[in-house]
Amino acid sequence: MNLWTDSILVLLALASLLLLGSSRIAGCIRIVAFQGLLLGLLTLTVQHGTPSLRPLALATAIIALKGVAFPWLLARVLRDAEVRREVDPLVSYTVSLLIGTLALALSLWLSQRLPLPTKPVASLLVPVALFTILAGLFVIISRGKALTQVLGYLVLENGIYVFGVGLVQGTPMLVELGVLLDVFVAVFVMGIALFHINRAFDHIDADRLAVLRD
Amino acid sequence: MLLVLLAVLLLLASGCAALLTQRSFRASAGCAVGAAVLAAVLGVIPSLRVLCGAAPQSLHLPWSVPYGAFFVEVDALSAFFLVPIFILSGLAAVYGAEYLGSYRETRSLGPAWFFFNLLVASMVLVVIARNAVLFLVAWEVMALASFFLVTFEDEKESVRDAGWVYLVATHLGTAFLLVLFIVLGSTGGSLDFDQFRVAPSQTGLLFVLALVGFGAKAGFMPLHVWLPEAHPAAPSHVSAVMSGVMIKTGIYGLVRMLTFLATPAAPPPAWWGWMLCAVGLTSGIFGVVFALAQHDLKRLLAYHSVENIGIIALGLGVGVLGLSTGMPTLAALGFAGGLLHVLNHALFKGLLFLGAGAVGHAAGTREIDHLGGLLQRMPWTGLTFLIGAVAISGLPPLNGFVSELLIYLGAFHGLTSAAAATAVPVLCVVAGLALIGGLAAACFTKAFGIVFLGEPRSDHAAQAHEPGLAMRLPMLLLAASCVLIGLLSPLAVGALAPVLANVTGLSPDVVRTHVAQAGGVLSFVTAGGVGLVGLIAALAGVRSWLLSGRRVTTTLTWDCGYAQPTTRMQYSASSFAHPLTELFSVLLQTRRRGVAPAGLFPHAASLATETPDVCSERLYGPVFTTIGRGLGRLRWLQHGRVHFYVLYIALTLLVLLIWKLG
Amino acid sequence: MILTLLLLPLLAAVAAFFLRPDMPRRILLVLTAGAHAAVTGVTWAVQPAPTLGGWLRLDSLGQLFLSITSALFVAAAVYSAGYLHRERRGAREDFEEGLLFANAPEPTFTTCLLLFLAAMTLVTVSHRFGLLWVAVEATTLASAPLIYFHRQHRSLEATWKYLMICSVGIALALLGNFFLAVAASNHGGTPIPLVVEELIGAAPHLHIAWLKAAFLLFLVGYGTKMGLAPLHTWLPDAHSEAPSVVSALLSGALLNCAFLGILRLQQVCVAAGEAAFGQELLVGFGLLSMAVAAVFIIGQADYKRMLAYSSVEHMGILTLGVGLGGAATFGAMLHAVNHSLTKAMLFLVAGNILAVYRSKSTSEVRGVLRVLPVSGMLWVAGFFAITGSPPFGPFLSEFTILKAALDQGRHVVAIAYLVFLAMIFVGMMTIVLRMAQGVTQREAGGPEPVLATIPPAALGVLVLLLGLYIPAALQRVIEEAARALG
Amino acid sequence: MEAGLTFALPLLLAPLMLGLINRTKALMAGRTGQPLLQTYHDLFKLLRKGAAYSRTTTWVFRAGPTVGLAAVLVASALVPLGGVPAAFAFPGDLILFAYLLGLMRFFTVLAALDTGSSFEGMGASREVTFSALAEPTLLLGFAAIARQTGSLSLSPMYAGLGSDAWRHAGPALALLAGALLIVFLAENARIPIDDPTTHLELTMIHEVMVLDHSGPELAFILYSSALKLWLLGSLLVGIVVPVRSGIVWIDTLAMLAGLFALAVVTGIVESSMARWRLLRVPQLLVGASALSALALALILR
Repeated sequence: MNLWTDSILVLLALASLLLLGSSRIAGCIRIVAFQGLLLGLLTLTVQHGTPSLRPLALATAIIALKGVAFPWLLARVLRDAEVRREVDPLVSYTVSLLIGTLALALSLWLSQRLPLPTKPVASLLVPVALFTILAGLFVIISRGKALTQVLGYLVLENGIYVFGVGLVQGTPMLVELGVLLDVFVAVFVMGIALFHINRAFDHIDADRLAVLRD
Repeated sequence: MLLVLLAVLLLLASGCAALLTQRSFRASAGCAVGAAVLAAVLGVIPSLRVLCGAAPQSLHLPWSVPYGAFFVEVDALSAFFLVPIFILSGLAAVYGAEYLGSYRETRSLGPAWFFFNLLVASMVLVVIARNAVLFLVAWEVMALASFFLVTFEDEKESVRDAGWVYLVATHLGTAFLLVLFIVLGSTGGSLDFDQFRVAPSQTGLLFVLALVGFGAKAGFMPLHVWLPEAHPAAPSHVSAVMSGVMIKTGIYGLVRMLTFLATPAAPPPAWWGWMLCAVGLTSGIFGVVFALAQHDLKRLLAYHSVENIGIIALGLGVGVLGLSTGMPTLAALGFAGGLLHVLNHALFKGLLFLGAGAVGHAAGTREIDHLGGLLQRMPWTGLTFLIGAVAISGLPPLNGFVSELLIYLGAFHGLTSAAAATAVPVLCVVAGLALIGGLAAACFTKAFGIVFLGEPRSDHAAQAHEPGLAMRLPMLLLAASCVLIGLLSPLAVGALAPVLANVTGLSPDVVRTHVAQAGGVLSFVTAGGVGLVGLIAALAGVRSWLLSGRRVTTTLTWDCGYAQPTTRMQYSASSFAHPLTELFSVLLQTRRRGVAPAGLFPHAASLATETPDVCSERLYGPVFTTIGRGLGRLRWLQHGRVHFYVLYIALTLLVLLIWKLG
Repeated sequence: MILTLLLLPLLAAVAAFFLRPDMPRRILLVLTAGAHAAVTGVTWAVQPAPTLGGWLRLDSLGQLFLSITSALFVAAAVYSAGYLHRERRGAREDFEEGLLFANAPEPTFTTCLLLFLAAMTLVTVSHRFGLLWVAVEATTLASAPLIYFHRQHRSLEATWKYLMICSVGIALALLGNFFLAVAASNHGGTPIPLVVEELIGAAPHLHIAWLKAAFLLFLVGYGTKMGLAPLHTWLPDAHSEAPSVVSALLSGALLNCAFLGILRLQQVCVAAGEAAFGQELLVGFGLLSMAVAAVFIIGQADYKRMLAYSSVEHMGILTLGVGLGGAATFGAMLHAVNHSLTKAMLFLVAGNILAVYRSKSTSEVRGVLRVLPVSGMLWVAGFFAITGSPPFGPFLSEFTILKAALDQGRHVVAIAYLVFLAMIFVGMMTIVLRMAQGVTQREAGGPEPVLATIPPAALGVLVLLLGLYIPAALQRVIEEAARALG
Repeated sequence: MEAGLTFALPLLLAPLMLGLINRTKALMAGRTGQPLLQTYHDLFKLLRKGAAYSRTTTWVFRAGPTVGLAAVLVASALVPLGGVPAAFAFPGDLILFAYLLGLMRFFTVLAALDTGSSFEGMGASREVTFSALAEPTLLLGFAAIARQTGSLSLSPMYAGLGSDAWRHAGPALALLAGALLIVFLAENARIPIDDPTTHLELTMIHEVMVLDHSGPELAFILYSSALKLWLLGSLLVGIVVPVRSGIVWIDTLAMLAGLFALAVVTGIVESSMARWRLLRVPQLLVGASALSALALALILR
């Protein structure tokens, strides 16, 4: 199992890096969907001991939400608002990649600073999780379109998930489902907001929403 | 004790009643004024009993707020401040009943009465409170109530600005008091006054805190900036109360703190005395010099409040010097003079503000240069204003002279029998008092002479008329009390004995002996005063006997051959004060605007001068603008771009993680 | 009883969504609020039993915040009944951009309002950290549509920022939860359940490094929601653009709930002997928030934004108080009560002013005391209360905090605290008094609507009473809460 | 007995000093000049006359001279004649004295303003200016003497200014005498501060204030200014003439001689120098207070 886990983690990290580097929003959505898929698989692979029903259900739920529902929702918004690619991002893609690598280094350092009390399923787990989180934050910060920011938020969530799924055993079902539900509603509401923004402003450029200041 | 509390309750209740009945002018004014007068009667009785030697009474009830307790006490010091508070506010209320009548058409006066009674009640509480929280609450309520009274005519821009300055000043002052009381209470563990324990290392800091915090209310230079703004803005009966007794609560606080900080056991360091003398000199001289340069009668009076607060501070300074050098005579005389001046200033400054209000009420303007000849039109107001003017100039035989004499005596005593180190400050006190006295006389000859004498300088002034009885009676009573205290000064000083024992911490019989000595001196003064009055009467008799049956003609003023003297040719207030304002022009920074007469046959020429307060112009104004500009530079932080907002979050997180875990 | 508290607003929300006619819905809203408050009142008499295996319980800390929320919601419900009645149907002109806009459908508004209440109640009663997180996120989602009640550009922008920033923050808090779980994983043994009491009980076994990390994430995550500088950026936009009644709830109730999230973990830290770690951070954030608030209040051009920044300031005061610990914690808890009541009152009054003057610009509003006597009076009184002048409640709490700071010998902190308070006083005074006093062209427009003046007036009376007398029961609860925080 | 003497002498002899001054000036100018007793004659003439009042004026105008005379009369009961004690002596009487003169000035000025005439207003304005500057000098001088003699009452203070005081603090006393001389000239409206002889020039101070007074009131004013001259003079001479024999008539005679000498000196000063520009008068007065401050410094040392 451990090999699987590691490879999935590596793929996750690569996906995040790819996201930093890609300009086509549709591509970004696909990457995030792919990450959701990987996340679902991860929930299965990290389970040691007898495969029970619970992780299976959770995995399906995750894949259904992060792998299918969200991308579909965002794709619809994308279709309504005729934007194809992220024109002039605040940080150019090469620099983004550079910062991405820096973030990777930082997350490695942080994971050194935080020795796990118990041996983790995979040594890569903490750094990848942190890196994905940082990548998500960076996307939110550096991309102009509101849609891309939602994607960033999703990546951030994914990173946190990697962490949770990998390290936290025995979280009660109720809490996990509540968390999932919240994330779902959050993205849903954001989608609606995006829809309204698109209708009201005829654009979804977050950096042009700057009337309210001081 | 209970009577005083009853008075407070009565004031509060009547205030609310006035608010509820504000539909009818009569009803609200009626219950407010009635309650104020009744409360005055109720409150003065126990205060006088304490002053006459009755034991101080106190009341300690639990109060469910943090560190709070309803702990009140009427001791000699409190009683001494209670008397003027009750008397002056009672009289001012009567005066206000008629004075506010002119606004009855334009607005409802319920709030005015509510806040007036609230102000009086809070002043009483401030003076009797013995718990820091209670004191601070009363102190701030006092500030707020007076603020709303100051902004009574808030439709005027100037009034709003005055209110702004006043509120800022008093609030910043209170900040110092918060620290002061907390530090006082930290050692003893309780904020009750009788639990205060002062660590010797802290006394200096505490003294400075008290000087600043209470000085802001009392109007010490350079914390006085709110005074010349707020007093003219407020209705006159309010200005009388504010200037007469409210700013004295600052003095009360300072003296009360001295009872904790300076005892014969632990005498205060000499620099406290030096500091008080320095503050007194600055306030006194600056105050009177700025008063000289004013055109607005009430503004002039406000600056005189600064001056008189300075005189009081001089007295306290001499007293503190006496304590620090262990010279009881010096201490007794200094404190006696300062405290007696508190009472006197309450009387004559209240009187003068009421008079100024009557003038503004009758002539429709407070511009001194537009007035004149009012004595013929308002004889009673004129007479009382003259008495007040003589009293505030510290001239015998009225009460102002008595308190200044005591301070002089203390200073001279220190001068004759102290080491040179002590002699220097008291020497400055002597010189300063002399200069202040001379300038004050100059200023009030100007005020009275230009406003009430000569010919009217405007139609308003020509149509002025005597106010009704409700406004005249308080002025007459105050004038009478000025004369009485002047002539019966030994009694007044005798009543000070318990207060002095309370303040200086000297043993009562030591104090009594010194008070007796002072009383001896004052009996001579009284004799002189009586002799003076008698002589005046006799000479007046002689004069009329000489003139009886002789030819007494009335003509024009001798006009040096001009064909048509007009009232515009009279000497104006500005020109009267000009030589002195020229002398102090460095200080005053007077602005001149106008057209000088030019050519062989000059036509229209004009001159307008204004003397803004140098502190607010040169000190506070720049400071505030700089702070404002500096802060404005930081506003880009909230620029409206959501990316950067998230960036803030990320950076905060990273910084914390790296800082705390790195 | 706790379940009643939760289900009452939930069911009412469902009902309100399907209830078509307006009048019954508004009555339902008010009734629900009343019932909720009544049940909350009962909890003061009888301690409700923990449910769901100790996940839901009402300790004194929760009870304090629950009571604040419930009280505010009553005022808000009554106010909004009148408010929704006055709001014009259909498209109308936006007074700043002149564009046409309509309101969100009223059922949605009422439903979200009730869901908001349910979520906040859940925050106050849940002792399971995961559940707490779910509840806090739920408050965000329930309140977002409320902010977008007026469907015009600025409110949409505000909503977007609110969603984006708070979601990011809350996500970090979730990470914090996971960190906490790691800290509680108990060295291979059976992990300690993430319930406040359990963690406090097993505090010595916690993994300190991860606990600290978890605290940092909680601080940043819930701090974003709470509006601590520099994470406060969403707050002025949301508060200024939301309907005033919503702003009142956001500022008075929601921020406290977010604070509760931090406090819960602080309880655990205290038990684990790491109180100092959190406290110094809290002091730092408190002072920083006050400073930032001072910067933006002075010369603020929009009076609702001014109130929002003042909320930032007071959240700073709360954190400062808790950070100082000891008597200051008592002051902070008391201040939470005072601030909520006062700020809600101010926002409601601001709504009345906005309704008449149709402008949020401080330079265009003059003479409120003449045009709206009652609201004007409340406006000025509320200003004096919020800036900590006696005889109003906030004075006592701020005084307590100052005294604690000085008694602990934290002179720098005390001086900074006083300086910021003074700056904010001057800044707010300049704005509020200019608005209240003076003369204006518009003449007094008849008596003010009762439903618009009664709630703020009631709150104002409460604040005044709290400044003159603190009931024994409240004193007890606050003391217990303070003791729980060390 | 001697108390009565110190009180009675000024009442009788004060007008004589004015006569002396005028006579001296006349002689210096080579004229015969008016008789020594001219002032008495003027007084009686005025007392017998009627009065003319301006319509503008009020009772303040009529009260002015009366109050002024009363004040200066009371003041004259406080001033010792060198070693000979005054009628009344108590600690602090020096302050009462100074403030009684202040009271007199206050009402003179008000009376002047009551006429509404710009001349009198101008005079009043100058009067208050200069006196406000002269007052500190006077009190500082008193302070110096008090410090020197360790007493707070004029009579013992001057009794203590014997020849040995000169031996100890000669320079200080000399400075003091200089300061008091300036005060003397200023307060009594003499050259170089003021010119008592003419009434009409706008440069006048004291004399222009009484333009509108007539009859008995003018007599009051004349008499009280004479008394004032005597009193301030005796304060000055009391320092300069250190005769403290303890025998009343010797001391008295010495003082009288001193006073008349002072009158002569004043006359000589007036006829030998011109009135200073008004702008320089304040400098002179401030200089005077500097002198007395210096004297104090010497004594304190």
